[in-house]
Amino acid sequence: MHSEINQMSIKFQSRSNNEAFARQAVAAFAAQLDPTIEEINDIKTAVSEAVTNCIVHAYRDTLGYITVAAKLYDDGEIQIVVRDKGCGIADIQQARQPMFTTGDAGRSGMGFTIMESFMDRLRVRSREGVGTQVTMTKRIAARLGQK
Amino acid sequence: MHSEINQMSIKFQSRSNNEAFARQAVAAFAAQLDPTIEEINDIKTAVSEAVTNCIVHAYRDTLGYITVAAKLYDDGEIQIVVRDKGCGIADIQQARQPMFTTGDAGRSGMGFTIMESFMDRLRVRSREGVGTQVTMTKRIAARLGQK
Amino acid sequence: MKCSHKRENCGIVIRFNGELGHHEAAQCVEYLEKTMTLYATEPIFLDLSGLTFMDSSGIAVVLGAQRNVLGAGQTFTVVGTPPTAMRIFQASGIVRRIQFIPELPHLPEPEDEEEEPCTAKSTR
Amino acid sequence: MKCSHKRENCGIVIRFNGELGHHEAAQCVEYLEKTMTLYATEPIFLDLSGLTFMDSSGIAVVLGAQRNVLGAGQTFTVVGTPPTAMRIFQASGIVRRIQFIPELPHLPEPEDEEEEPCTAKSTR
Ligand SMILES: Nc1ncnc2c1ncn2[C@@H]1O[C@H](COP(=O)(O)OP(=O)(O)O)[C@@H](O)[C@H]1O
Ligand SMILES: Nc1ncnc2c1ncn2[C@@H]1O[C@H](COP(=O)(O)OP(=O)(O)O)[C@@H](O)[C@H]1O
Repeated sequence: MHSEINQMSIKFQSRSNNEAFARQAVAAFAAQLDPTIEEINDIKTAVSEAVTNCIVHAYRDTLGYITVAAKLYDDGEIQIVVRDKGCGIADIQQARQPMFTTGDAGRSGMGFTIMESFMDRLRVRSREGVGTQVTMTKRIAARLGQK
Repeated sequence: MHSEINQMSIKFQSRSNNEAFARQAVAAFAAQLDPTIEEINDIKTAVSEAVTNCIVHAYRDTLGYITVAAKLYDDGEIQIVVRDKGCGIADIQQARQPMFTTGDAGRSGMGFTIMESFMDRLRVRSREGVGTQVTMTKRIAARLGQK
Repeated sequence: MKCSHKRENCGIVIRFNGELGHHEAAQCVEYLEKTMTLYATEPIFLDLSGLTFMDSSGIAVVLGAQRNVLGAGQTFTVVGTPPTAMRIFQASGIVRRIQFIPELPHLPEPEDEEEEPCTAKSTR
Repeated sequence: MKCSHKRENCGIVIRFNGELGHHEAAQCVEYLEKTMTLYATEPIFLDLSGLTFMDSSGIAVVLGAQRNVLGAGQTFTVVGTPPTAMRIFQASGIVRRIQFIPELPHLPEPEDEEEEPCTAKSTR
């Protein structure tokens, strides 16, 4: 089975002090799947990477809105979609390479690589001048004593 | 001065297991004002009351959407708006009386009273059959060492 | 939210750990009723010191427990209520009808039979 | 995020406490640079055991610190990296260029001058 059991979305401005809010909000929602601390950390990290990308790259010199939507499924899967209406990505394949970055010295080019390795699946859709949508899913293993 | 410095909104279904998500998300956002633990508890409590009301009263036998929007101001104020499109409140003055409830034995009729006493201001707007909007504000005192 | 209970010198101590809002209230009510029925003649203490959050849903939980009291030695006392939760109980006025104490009564070991005021009524 | 530093037997230990994401990174970079300049001839340890969260922003922070090394006895070592953060460092490959150790080296008190391998180079 793979039916949706819950969903939420959050919307906020591309200010860097909202990164902590975004990852904590998603973590609070994901807690419904009774994840381990490690699984929660993985999710927070992936969300942080995706949201930071919107702030640093998509809206580099401007202020825009970011939405993060999450859905929970009855098989323990969480799907997270991070969306911006920023500059977009010209070459997605290149952008997803480890170490590739168009950012400054503070960026390592490892964001997409981390999202990929901390989540089960990563899909990136983008159009230059329109925006970017990053979809990540992760299956939380059922644990003994799970309600 | 009283200028807005940040804002966010969250939207979720009227399921009771989203109450914890809602209050934790608002708490994570309010943390930007560097509140004390007590102030954060006050905010979580007030949000919990307002969100529970949407779940138990507004959408009593149905599933609907709840939005919680928050704004931060440069004088340390946080404004929280909780909105539903549920049944609405016929007599707001009566509803705000301590101990007044149309709920079951699990409800004490103290929700609005708690919101009022834990926040600085409470405004309730409602139309039967259209929905209810609860606006609460609280000023977080500047503390020594605040950034 | 985790509910648990344990026999102490003073009676049966029920503990709630975690967040107690509307979502968790039903589970708490059920646990209290089950446990109070099981120990129908013993003093019952509800230890709230492990609560990290509570809203007005806690009022009905505590009131319901008070209504569960089955007579014959059973008493109901709330222990270790955190400050924010205490303000909620105070606003509701139930602090006038239910006993709230900061800590479990420190009773001597069960061997010292002379001084057991707290469990006195529960011997049968 | 709180940055602090302290002199220990093995050198200067800089500690980061809290969450380290992009928002906090600039503050960390600045603190590292300032502190490493202040103690230009001493071994520098960056203690990450107090991090409750870190994302890829931590990579550039650590790489930048490594570039700060001023020579003459100054070395840079990362200590106590939490598991999730370690996986990020590993993915980035910088574990091959920077020393990561689980704990601060346990050195004898400064009096025992014979055995101080860690601070040996920093005496001048
Ligand atoms: N939301 C986005 N909008 C526009 N460009 C993006 C976005 N996310 C990623 N990119 C592009 O992809 C590159 C690689 O991203 P990433 O792997 O996360 O590393 P980093 O953020 O460290 O640069 C970025 O440098 C940027 O050019
Ligand atoms: N969002 C809402 N939609 C419809 N009715 C509401 C809503 N919020 C409150 N009410 C009404 O106001 C009454 C008092 O609410 P409150 O003081 O929060 O106490 P309680 O939730 O315990 O009943 C409720 O019993 C209900 O009739």
